[in-house]
Amino acid sequence: MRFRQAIVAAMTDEMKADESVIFFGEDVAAAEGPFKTSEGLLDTFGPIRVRDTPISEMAFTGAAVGAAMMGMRPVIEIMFMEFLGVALDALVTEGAKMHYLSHGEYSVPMVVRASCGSGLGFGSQHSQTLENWVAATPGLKVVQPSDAQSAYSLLRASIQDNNPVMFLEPRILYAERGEVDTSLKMEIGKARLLQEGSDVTIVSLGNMVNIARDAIKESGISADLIDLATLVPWDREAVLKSVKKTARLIVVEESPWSGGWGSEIISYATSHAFSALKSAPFRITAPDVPVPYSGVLEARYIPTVPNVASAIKQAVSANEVPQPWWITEGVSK
Amino acid sequence: MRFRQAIVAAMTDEMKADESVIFFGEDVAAAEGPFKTSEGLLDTFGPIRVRDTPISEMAFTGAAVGAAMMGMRPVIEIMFMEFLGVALDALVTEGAKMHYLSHGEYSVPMVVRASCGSGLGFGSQHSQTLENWVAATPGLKVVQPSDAQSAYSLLRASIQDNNPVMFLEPRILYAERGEVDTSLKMEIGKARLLQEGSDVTIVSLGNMVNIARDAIKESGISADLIDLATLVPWDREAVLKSVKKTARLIVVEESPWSGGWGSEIISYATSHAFSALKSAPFRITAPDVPVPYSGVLEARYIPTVPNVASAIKQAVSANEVPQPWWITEGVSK
Amino acid sequence: MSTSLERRTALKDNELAWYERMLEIREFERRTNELFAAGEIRGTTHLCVGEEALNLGLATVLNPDDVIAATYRSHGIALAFGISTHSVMAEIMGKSTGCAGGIGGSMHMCDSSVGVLPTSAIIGGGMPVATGAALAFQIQKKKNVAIAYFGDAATNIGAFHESMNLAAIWKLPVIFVINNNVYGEYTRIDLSTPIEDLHIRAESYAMPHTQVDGMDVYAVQKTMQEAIDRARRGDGPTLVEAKTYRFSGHSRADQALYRPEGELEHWSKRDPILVTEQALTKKGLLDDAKIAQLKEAAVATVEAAIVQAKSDPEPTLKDMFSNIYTSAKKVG
Amino acid sequence: MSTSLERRTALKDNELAWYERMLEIREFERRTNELFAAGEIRGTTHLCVGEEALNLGLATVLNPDDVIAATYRSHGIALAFGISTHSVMAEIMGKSTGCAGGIGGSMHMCDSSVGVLPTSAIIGGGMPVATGAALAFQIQKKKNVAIAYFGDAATNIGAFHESMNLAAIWKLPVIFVINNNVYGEYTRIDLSTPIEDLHIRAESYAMPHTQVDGMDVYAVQKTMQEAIDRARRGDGPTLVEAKTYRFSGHSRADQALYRPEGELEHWSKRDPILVTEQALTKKGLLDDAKIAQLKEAAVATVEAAIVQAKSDPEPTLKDMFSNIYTSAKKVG
Ligand SMILES: Cc1ncc(C[n+]2csc(CCOP(=O)(O)OP(=O)(O)O)c2C)c(N)n1
Ligand SMILES: Cc1ncc(C[n+]2csc(CCOP(=O)(O)OP(=O)(O)O)c2C)c(N)n1
Ligand SMILES: [Mg+2]
Ligand SMILES: [Mg+2]
Repeated sequence: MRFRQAIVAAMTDEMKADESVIFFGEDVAAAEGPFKTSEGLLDTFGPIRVRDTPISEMAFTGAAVGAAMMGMRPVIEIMFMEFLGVALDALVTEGAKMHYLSHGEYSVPMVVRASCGSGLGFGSQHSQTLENWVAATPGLKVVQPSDAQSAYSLLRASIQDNNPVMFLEPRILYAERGEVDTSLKMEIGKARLLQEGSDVTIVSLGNMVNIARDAIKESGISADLIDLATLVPWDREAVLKSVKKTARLIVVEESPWSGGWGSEIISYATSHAFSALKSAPFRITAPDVPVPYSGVLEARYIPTVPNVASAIKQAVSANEVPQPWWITEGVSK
Repeated sequence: MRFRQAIVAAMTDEMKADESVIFFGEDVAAAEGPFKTSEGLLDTFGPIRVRDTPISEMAFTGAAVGAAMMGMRPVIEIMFMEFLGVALDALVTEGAKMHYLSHGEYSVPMVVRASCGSGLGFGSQHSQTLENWVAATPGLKVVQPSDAQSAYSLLRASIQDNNPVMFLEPRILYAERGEVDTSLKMEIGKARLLQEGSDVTIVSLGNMVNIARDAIKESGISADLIDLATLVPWDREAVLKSVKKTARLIVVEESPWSGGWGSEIISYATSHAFSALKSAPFRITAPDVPVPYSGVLEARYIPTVPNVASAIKQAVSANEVPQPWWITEGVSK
Repeated sequence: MSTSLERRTALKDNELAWYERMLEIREFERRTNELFAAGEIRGTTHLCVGEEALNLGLATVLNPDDVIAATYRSHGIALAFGISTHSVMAEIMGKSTGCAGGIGGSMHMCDSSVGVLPTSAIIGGGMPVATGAALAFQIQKKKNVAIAYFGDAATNIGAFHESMNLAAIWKLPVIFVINNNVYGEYTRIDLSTPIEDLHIRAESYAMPHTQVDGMDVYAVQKTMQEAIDRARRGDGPTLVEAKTYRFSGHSRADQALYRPEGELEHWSKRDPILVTEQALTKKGLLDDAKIAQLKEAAVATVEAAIVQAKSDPEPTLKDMFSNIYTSAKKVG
Repeated sequence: MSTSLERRTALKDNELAWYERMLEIREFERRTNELFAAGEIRGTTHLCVGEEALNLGLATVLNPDDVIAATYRSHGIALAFGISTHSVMAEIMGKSTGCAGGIGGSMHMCDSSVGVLPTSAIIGGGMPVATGAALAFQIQKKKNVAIAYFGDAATNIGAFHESMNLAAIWKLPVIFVINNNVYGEYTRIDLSTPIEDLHIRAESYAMPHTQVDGMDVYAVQKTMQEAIDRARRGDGPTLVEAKTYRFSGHSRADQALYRPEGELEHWSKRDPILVTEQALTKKGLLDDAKIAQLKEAAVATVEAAIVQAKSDPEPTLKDMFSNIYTSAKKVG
């Protein structure tokens, strides 16, 4: 099934299993979601549990917090991750801290689904991944699937989790197809070792996992490919284990060169597996620019397969850290 | 003068030098600021240029963007950094992208001042540093002074900058005194090498710079102390130069263990000075918890001088990465 | 010692108990102010002197399983709703016996047994939360109501607008209560807000609205009861503007020197303690001797709470790491 | 080729030019839709079919040094305000000759020479920005006005409320214009908003407000002129609700199948092109032959723009790295 259908399936199965699961957001009910990620939900579960909201991200994100505290399990949809910029308070400063502030008396089992990422020509205000807005938030979990299977299994796990979960959906994957075994459970906080190799550990997240996979193939290098899947709390054990085996680490990410999530991985792994490292770990990222609209430019915004492949080769064969393409191609410093 | 007086002085000097500089925020005019960071400004510059706003962070942050585009140089005050959670859109998604989106036709010379940080018993919604909300934002600069001198010189530089600048003021420093040479200019993007040594590079920011300084003294270790001062764009050159000299790197930060800004420094330095490193670089951070109110707990929230000192010693004498205190003391994993 | 729930239930149909609770709040705030000045309380405090009748009016018409999302100006709400003087004082002192284990502090009161959701220190933070609690009640077919309780100046924040609209369109059992105490921090409401009667903002959402004398506990009860009935009937939200006055400064050491001359004196005549005293005296429930006796009792209660809180244990380092995340999976 | 400013000035006192511009916009949107369907435009587009009279009404009463902060539904505003068909089409096609260099796309039009601030793709994004532009005008003692232009459904976002209040309390020369085209995405406004006449929300800010037939360019001009005069006089902001209808779907390939039966037909009678045609015919400025001729001309203009835009160069990689930050220090 398609990635977006996996979302629908996970929602459907959780809503069937537990009638405290409710769902709301802009145009998610009657219109079945701007990206068709809620096809059939209104029909199946009715207008009490599946609701269209006014354009009021602050109110409906905060409403999810309140409803969760009163025993519901709300899932909400933030159409584009950027829209959380008008509602960050409700999730990060209220929702994520309620359990702590109530000394454990209330919990907040809610999921904020948001589409994210570039590649579709939506321009600079509708194309970022923005993990940094939510990453350093004790009390919040952050999940990002990379294919239909993980979308299905991780969304179910997120809805079942008793904590607030930010669930980031790479928009470019919605139409992608993949096998989905609905009996397969995945745990939040566990990385997926997608392929095993000996010479380098590649850590990635979301759609970049797919780029990394193709790049590994193109490079011909034997690599561990780790799909982090959960960014908070991320699977330190899995990454350390792999790095200690391969002695090399590369993170491939869609976030900007400055401030992206990959530094967290490199930093931790370096601190804790330093002596195991044969060469310098490094990140392959987007550049420090707003996402451009133009198709030719946007195609270069995210790390490309050839770029990642050649970086992997250089890292393994020469133990070198490649310069980002914008430096080697002389377009920026 | 006190840190907060240095803020007042910088505001005064810039408002005198350029009448397009205006200032607004909640209770900044008649009441002269909740932290007395605008003493005398209303008296000196009058109610047209110095204004109290309604409690509407979204509107007045966005209004600063619009006023800046029309030729003013607005400075606004966000009383506690957390309040940007209701206004992030205006700064990050509108303000920081306007120059790009207008293809260079408009620029946005504005400064968002916000107090930040823990240590004063303001509880979990009024005590964070939250650099992660703004750090990965191409188009925005992020500055954080560590003493009265840098508060003065960097605020002036920020107001003179033609780009939007997020200016983070460690609240706990407002009452601290320090020498201020008003003729001293500091550049955004340049780190301050506060003391020189041979055995380790300590990189820090904001109030943690002061903790790091005391800790270095207590440790008796010979260290370079780098006050980053600007987080975006940070001074990669200064850090690399120092690390290549000392061969060791420690970042001391107030942000949480997961997702804090320090990973950016460790990651970049590791990638680019790997072979120079004698031992594993590491971060000393706050734990992954919301800031607790209790005085005894809050005192342990930020890295303490003894903790940092012993970490420095362990790093230099044994080339080891110390465990965070919450692990060694057995209170958390 | 009585539980929060018992202290709440004790208010039922007991007018004298309302008066006693108001005295307790007043004395609590007086002492809190002293302790802050003496450096025995850190951080910040926001006193609710002048708002006691409103606090009691709410606590007495709501059921303990109704909920309220209030603000940092939280002591009066906490005490009126049933949390003990000791538990509130211990919280303000950051002790492990506090109602939030000393983790929250003055701005963050909480007690699920009497429906006090963690109070928010962010303007507008509680409004969507109350709206969501009401959504849960609606879906669960419970007859409960949720209260969003906030200040006059908070009516200028975006979350007010969004929450009111959402509550109206979904006909949720939530009541938005403006505690119009005339000031937002150091700024009179007329300097930040171009209208005088804040409750008319409900017109933007076709929501019923009204104004009430927040100094008169009976008036508050009557008005709130109507709104609560409407909500429980399924007829949706109401906006209630209660006119009170902030007799103290905004927070910490604020002396409120920015008050226009005569304003404080004017409002002093409507001091809710005075107003209640007069009403109860007229009803024959109070006389001067009784008043003096109850005031002494309040002093003693609060003093005892302070003594106990002071000697209570600090939270442990483990407490700092507790309640960040809850058990990973739902039960069942 | 004429500049944006020339194209703007050409509208002055030239009723026929308004009609021609409306035809141009209509044809532009028709072709944009086709090109999107054919895969020649990527991302998304939001058509403004049905809103041409409103677009022209604004462009003709504002001065070129007034400014407008509009939304992603931006083509009509851009064209009416003077940006050329070529430059708008090139932007939508992501070409370096686009009004934002191909960096912005369909949702982000901009031209400082005619006061078109970068349009925002975030609901509510432009309202505070317009408010701030008006603040600058007020401080600079300029007689300019700023327009915040947004949709009906955008009146439910927090920024609407905050901006209106701020503009009112500071008496800023800003006019909030609701383009009430009946829908927010796929949802009729009555399903998200509990009032019918959106402009009454101005009462919450003691702000003058009015409703106008957005299908009638003369009515728009008259209403806007009053608001503009008020603003230029220093008497503060106005909320104007223009009633239009979104003849197209929301965006991309939306067929708007959710419309109630008969609605489209009902509004078709008020199609702004038709309304203008009738008015001008009555005035003797148009007849059937002239109409046909002008329509053909619009087709030709747009076709020429498309042809040129298609053959225009793509932006270079250097363009991607330009205009992130501007020169570090102010001049002088
Ligand atoms: C979003 C946000 N902005 C600003 C503040 C700072 N602040 C705390 S209390 C207050 C005044 C609130 O006034 P009002 O709503 O009338 O409530 P009162 O304090 O009078 O009870 C302000 C501005 C805040 N806590 N949150
Ligand atoms: C904060 C935010 N929330 C949601 C959206 C998604 N969105 C784009 S257009 C739209 C509908 C807006 O309707 P309206 O304000 O009536 O304007 P129209 O599109 O009809 O011109 C929505 C919900 C957004 N861009 N920004
Ligand atoms: Mg108030
Ligand atoms: Mg609309």
